[in-house]
Amino acid sequence: MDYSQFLVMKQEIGLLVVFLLVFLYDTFMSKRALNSLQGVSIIFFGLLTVCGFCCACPTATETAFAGMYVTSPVIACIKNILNVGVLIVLVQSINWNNSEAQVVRRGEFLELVLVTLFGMYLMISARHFLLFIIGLEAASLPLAALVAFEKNKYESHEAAIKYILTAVFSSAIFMMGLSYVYMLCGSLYFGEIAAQVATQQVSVLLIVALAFVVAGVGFKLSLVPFHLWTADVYQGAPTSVTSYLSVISKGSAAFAFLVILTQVFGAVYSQVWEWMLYALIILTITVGNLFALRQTNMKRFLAFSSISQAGYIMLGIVGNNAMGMASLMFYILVYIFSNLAAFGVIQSIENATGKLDMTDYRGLYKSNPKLSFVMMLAMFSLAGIPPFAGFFSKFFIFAGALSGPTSIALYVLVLIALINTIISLYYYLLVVKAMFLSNDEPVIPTFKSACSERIGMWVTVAGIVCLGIVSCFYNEILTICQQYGLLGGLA
Amino acid sequence: MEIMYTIVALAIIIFSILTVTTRKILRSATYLLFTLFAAAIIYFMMDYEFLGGVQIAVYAGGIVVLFVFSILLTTSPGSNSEKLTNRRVWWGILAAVCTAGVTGWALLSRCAEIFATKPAMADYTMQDLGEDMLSTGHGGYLLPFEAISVLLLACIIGAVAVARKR
Amino acid sequence: MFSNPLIYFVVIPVIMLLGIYLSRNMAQIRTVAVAGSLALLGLSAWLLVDYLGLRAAGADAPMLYRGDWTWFSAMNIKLSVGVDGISIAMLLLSSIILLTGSFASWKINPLPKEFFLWLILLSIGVFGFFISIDLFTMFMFYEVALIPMYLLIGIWGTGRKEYSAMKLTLMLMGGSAFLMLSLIGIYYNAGLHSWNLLEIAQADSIDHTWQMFLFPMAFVGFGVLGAMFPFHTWSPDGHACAPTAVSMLHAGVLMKLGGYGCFRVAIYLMPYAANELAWIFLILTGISVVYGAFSACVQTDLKYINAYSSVSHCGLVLFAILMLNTTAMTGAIMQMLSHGLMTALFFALIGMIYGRTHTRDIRQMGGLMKIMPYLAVCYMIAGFASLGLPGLSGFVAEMTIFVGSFENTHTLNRVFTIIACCSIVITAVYILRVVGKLLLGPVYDKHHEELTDATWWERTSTVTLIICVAAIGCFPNFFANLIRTTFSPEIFKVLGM
Amino acid sequence: MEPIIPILILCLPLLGFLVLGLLGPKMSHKAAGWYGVLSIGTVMVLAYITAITYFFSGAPEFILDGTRLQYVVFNQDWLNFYKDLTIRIGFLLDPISALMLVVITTISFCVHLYSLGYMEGEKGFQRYYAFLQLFSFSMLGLVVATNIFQMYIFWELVGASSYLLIGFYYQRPSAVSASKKAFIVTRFADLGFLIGILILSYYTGTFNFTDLTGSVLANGSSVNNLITPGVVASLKFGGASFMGCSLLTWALVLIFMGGMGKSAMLPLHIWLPDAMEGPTPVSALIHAATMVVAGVYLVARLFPLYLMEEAALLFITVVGAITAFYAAVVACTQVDIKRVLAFSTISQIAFMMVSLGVARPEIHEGLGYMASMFHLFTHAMFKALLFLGAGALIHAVHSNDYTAMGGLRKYMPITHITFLIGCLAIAGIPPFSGFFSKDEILSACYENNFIWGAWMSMVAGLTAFYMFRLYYLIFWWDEPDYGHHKPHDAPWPMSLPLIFLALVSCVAGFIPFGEFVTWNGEPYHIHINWVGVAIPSIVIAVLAIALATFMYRKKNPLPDKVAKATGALWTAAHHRFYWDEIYMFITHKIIFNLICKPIAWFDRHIIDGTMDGLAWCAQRLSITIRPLQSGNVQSYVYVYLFGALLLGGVTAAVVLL
Amino acid sequence: MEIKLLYYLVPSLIMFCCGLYGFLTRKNMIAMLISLELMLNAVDINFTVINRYIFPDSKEGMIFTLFAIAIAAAETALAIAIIINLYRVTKKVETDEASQLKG
Repeated sequence: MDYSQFLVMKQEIGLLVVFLLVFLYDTFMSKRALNSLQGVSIIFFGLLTVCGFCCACPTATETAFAGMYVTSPVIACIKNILNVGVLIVLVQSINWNNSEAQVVRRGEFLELVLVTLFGMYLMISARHFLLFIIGLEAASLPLAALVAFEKNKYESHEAAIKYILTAVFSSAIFMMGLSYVYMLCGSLYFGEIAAQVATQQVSVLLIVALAFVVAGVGFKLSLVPFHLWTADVYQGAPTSVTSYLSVISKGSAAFAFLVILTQVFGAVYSQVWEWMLYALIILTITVGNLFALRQTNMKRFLAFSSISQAGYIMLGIVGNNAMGMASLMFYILVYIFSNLAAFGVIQSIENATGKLDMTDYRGLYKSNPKLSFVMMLAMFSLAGIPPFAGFFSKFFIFAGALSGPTSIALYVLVLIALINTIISLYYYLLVVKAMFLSNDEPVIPTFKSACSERIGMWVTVAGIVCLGIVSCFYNEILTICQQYGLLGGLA
Repeated sequence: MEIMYTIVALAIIIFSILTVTTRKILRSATYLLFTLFAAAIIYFMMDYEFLGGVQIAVYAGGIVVLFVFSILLTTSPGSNSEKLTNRRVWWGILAAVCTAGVTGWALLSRCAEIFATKPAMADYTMQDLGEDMLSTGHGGYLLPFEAISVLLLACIIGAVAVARKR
Repeated sequence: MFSNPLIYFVVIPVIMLLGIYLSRNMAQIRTVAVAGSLALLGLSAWLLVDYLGLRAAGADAPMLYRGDWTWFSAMNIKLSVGVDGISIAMLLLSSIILLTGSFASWKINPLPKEFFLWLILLSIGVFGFFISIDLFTMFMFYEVALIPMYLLIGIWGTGRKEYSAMKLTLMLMGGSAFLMLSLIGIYYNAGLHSWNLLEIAQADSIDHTWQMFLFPMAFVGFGVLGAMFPFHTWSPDGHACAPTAVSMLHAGVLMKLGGYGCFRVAIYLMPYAANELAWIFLILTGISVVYGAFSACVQTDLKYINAYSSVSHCGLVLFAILMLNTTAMTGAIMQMLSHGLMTALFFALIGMIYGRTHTRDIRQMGGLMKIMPYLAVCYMIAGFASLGLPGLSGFVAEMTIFVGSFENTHTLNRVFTIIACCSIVITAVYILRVVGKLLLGPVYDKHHEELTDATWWERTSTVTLIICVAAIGCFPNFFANLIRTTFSPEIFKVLGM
Repeated sequence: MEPIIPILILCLPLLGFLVLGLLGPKMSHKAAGWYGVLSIGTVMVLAYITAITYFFSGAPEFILDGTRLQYVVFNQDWLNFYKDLTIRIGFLLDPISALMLVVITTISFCVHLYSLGYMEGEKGFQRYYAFLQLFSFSMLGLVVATNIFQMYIFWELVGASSYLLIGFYYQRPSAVSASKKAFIVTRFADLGFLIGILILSYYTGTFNFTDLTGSVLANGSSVNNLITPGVVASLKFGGASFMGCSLLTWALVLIFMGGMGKSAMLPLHIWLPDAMEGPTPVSALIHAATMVVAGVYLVARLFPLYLMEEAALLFITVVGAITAFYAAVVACTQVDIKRVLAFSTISQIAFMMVSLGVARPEIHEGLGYMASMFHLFTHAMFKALLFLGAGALIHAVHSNDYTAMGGLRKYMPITHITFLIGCLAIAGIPPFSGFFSKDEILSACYENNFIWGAWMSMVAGLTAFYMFRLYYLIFWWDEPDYGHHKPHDAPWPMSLPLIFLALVSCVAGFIPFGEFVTWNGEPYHIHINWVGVAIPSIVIAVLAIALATFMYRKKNPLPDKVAKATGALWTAAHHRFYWDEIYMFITHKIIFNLICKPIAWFDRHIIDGTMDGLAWCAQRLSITIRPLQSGNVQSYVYVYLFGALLLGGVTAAVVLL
Repeated sequence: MEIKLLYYLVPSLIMFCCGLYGFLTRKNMIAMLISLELMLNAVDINFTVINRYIFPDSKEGMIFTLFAIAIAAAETALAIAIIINLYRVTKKVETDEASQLKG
């Protein structure tokens, strides 16, 4: 009964403390003090983020609870990346939260965001499936409530229903798969399962169980064909929630996916899940792109874009090595900034004018040059155009995918992914086209976006511009990954 | 024991099917309750009395009641849901059969395990359970225990936020 | 880092970007643009002189002004710069065209500021590409150069600009998709943990089977930008719709990135596969040469004519590169220079004519020689350069290519050399067709008679280009030697030459 | 020899071009004209000095043991390809280049001077002189070329300046199309030339004439006019052959193709008649005296090589003979006096070609070669004379057609006399120069083969006939109504060149040409074979003139009757045997409509269509899979479930079965 | 007759598939949730019996079930809250109705 083990979980504890502080502040403070609720929470969370970078960062791989929980510089790093993303999301959401319909629920918003983040932390750090499931549920169930936050909008409710039903269904499938894994291995500790998988012969049961597990996590990551909820939910959810869903939730799931596949089923890499992954990646990228082609609602459009981005993220797992992992993390980091920049603009426009359709963006450059500039940078970064960060992340993710033993199949996979970048470039350029090329009179009048939104945009733009060119981010991530890796393997 | 098993197994199968086929939704909830009871009996048969108890208390006592309330809230009592179209039914059956087929095929690949017989088990008392729940070592579940409390709290907050009128 | 002169090819444009961003009116924008491009031109001219001096003093490294600054240390990606004669020639070309392009867009409208911002971003890509010898950096600059095209054509273009801009961007990006795969493949298969061109070339450690796989991708990747048949269709539409300066820069410099890349990356790093697979691309580029010329014969839009002509001429560049011998490659690089200058001249003139007559259809113009003799004479000179009149740049380049190509004794190469030679006749046909219809003959449209001749900035732009075209045409040996001395033996050691 | 004079010979015209071209618009007509005349005058003097120095100084670098040598005055590297394959810009002095220097500068000077009067007051006067200077520069560069590539360079430049000058009246559509035609046809021929050069240079490893033709440099080590065995071996290309002919034959024939284009040999002759759209002095300079003989000059330059391949020489002879006859026949039926002269030119050049083709040192010590060069020289003089005379006529009556002329002998005596001298010279009546050169050609033909001799004699008769037909129709025949402005002789700048050229035509035949110009540099003593060749040909010429006199001296219906009587033949000849129509058909119907247009269509619809089609496919596919996203959560779950099952099932099946 | 592990797994699988069928075919969202409970319960049974039969020495399966029940409860509560929320807006709890977001 060594309770000091909790101290290993510095980041989780810190997050919980922030959560509780916000919760208490929200519950007990006077109405006037509540006006500064968001500021206070952001300060708290900001402090936590800063701590995550300096004092809460482990210097080596540390485990707790008999290996049920693990943290390492790599894991701390991904958590920090998520923290930064959440911080931006929180900043961007200030204006929306202060809107009349939302103001009563802003406390809940903050709390739910923090608690889902806690869930994601658990997903990332868990080395036991029970803990993992709890993390997964903690990361998805409160999100359903968040999706339903836009009370006076029907779409929000529909989206929430779709989200929670598919989420629960997928967790049922996931747990079904898990039960068979348990049957094969007799344990739910990752390490023990991995040992068992390595010694046993590959059986149909393992493959089916693995498929179910992949489906369960793939759902969070919205891999095709487990993705169909994504677009509807992204469209229906409040924009702040959508941006949170699209980057943070996706980023954490991607890393968790990496952990599960490499740490638990690493032994059957080339026999089983490499091929599954190929199929999923090709499907995800292609189908996501094809759907994105003809979307006009900006949020829905970004939903499909994020699906295809998920496919690219998966390429980092294909490498099955530290290089791939580093690329994946870097990709997530860049993706967070790029996508949040796009959502920042969408949100700002939505809050000011309520317009969400791509046709409404026509001629935006004439009325709001700065917003359209940010949007353009975001689109370029998502499309992987240098010198913006997206280019670097894409390059490294491809390099990561190919860093393993060379095989033609891998090259073909990457080639397909690369060809898909052309389709994606097409639809990203559609947005640019609407904003810049259109000669129509702008639909959206000139307006001044809120201070918080502007801060958010500046930060994301700075990220888009700097993350790639300034090499230390990727260097640092790759060094950490190569040095520490995850628990066992992947070093 | 065998008789007990047969009854329970039949109950599970029959009530499961009834749960999803009956056109009265309230009955559906009721059949679910029976299924859950049957499951609880299995837990007892497995010598996990506490689990059986929890099953009855939480599922039967909590969840099903929740269902009944919500059903009463959203549907007029006694109304039948409209008949399902054949297409819908057959697709559902196809999906179920496929799942059963794939999973069954998978299960059959592991003959050694699935034809295992019930071995003896050391007594597992409530105290052991309590200690496991609070232990931090191998086979200890303190962390999940704490984590799920956060989850439940979050769900409460979420449900409150959703359910709030404005 | 800043002691290396090459870095200023990127620094100056960046400063220009800043300057233009801070500019308040058109005059300031022009000042910055012209001053910056003059600085670049001066820099490249100085570089040329200094380079020759160094070479004369016995510097025999394959690349001079080498500089390596680690960038992504974990991947061993560096910002490696270095130039040889070829790169210097290209830098010179780029800076000349940037300068003339700035003059050509003297009165750009609307959004002049944005226009110049994008134009200079494009030039950053171009300059960066030519000074880099690190595959990653090179590729990055390559892509930097591609994307501003979309906006430049889309916003300031004419005609079906949105369609063309999209098509151009997507096709070029398609090429670069292949390219990216190939570069990563080269990195891993060379097994050197280095992205440095020279090191990879020196080690020549890429497995032959892999070369056969990677070479076509690299060649197609760059070949798309070099308008290789059948990936050339972006060129007519894109050039036709682009604003003047963009057409100039794109056809004049950007298309050269293709040829340069094919040489620097595809052939230089994978000589074995180049030798084995050259025939495939020889056929394609040979077709490009004749096909582009034939297509140009029936076009009626001036820019389409010139675009197809570019397909033909750039086809010749790739064609010559594939001959895998020094002479032909020298010719290829000279053709790049020559085509860059004269096509820029063409597009500048077309832009100027279009700015006056508001049509590019040769059927609706005629007798411009009488109305705007200056522009007409310039157009004629450009035409003569294009059809390979001695004394202008086209001739020396084409002759070097033909002589070099004939050096290759394979029957296929010979046959395609002769087919490519035919292009000189077809070129004459379409050039003279345009000259005859557009410049000569009676004035077609009476309204045109009031039009004015070139303004001073237009004269500056065209005269600069004509002087360069004539300089190459009259003193080819200087350029040929500059280029030829660059082909250090190690390039050809595997080819057995 | 100091290179300064040769350099000046080349640079002064170039400088003239640049000065007149760039500063021309700022100059007055007079200044520009006189600048041009002075510039070319200086060049003429310098060229004479050079030629005289070469022929008469007797310096050992020019002549050794009675053999004239090739002397490279300077040879500057211009563009190096590989090894010794270098284009050089140099100045080669040898008998033929010295001859050409004289011819070109003389005619050019005459034309410059003549144009002062002819082009007076024309718009673009300065431009005209600039182009003339450019042409002179290019032509001089061509003849003094030290290597075949330099020749090709100037060859192209000559073509371009010809293009510019033909299209001088650029507002006239006919001039524009004529200039285009001239350029493209010669370009097509140059393609052959280029490929020939490529083949030749690849296998011999050199462009230099001195290496190719085996003559030696004066400062070289060996005095040897024969080709060294090594060169022979490399020239035979190790027996390499293509389609049954040796590569050397191919190379030579292809190179000759370039000559065919420039010298308007059948079937590449079609541009020359049209080229008469240019100002008449230009026709005199370019399309009669200088540029069109470049083909002859080219063959003469490479003559030792041609000697190695009888087949190539035979080809030249056949082409020349056919062309000579064809052009002579056509000339009999033309209305436009410049066209008549143009076809006459074609025919005469063909004479020179035939002469080269039949030249065999083993038969007659290179008589043919000498005769060809001799005829080149005399023809340049009298044909320039004829053209300039025609220019004076056109200047006077403002029409090109003889139908607008007639009886002009009264009004334009100087023109009349000089034109008559020209006609007598070309008809081969002694003592005019044409007689001597043509006689040598016929001798050479007869000595090679009687058939060639007879054939060419017949052509010579035709020549006399059509020239006098022209003469009579212009100066006699019937006088049309000239109105108030009676035609009168041209002003002195135009008359002076006429008189000068007429004098030259009278006396040039007495130059002992063989002493100066022979294929191997050794002197050849001309002796006229009076009985065998000269007398018969004089008789034929006189008979032909008599016939012409009978038919055309006075207005009579005979010509029309003859035309009716010969019917189809006359019409065909009048239409130049439909060559233009055939070319029109090939270029427009076949190349333009069957190649260019389909390619353009293919490009737009197939290639481009494929690219657009890919985009369309993506869009279609996108719409096709749209039902997947039906909005119903249960359908999502179906996809999810089947996805998971397939993922597991298929993987299991693939891995384990 | 000895009761084998399979004899428990088969009813649980049938239960799971029934839940699946219900989830896929029922129109009422609450009925769908009920079906989901069947699926989750099937998983619970699986864990329990597998634990008891194959790994009697560890408690992992059983404890997993314990937690799963808690999770299921949380899920159900939240789902029902959302359904009722939707019901308040549209007065409908049919999935076919809630399919306006699509494409």
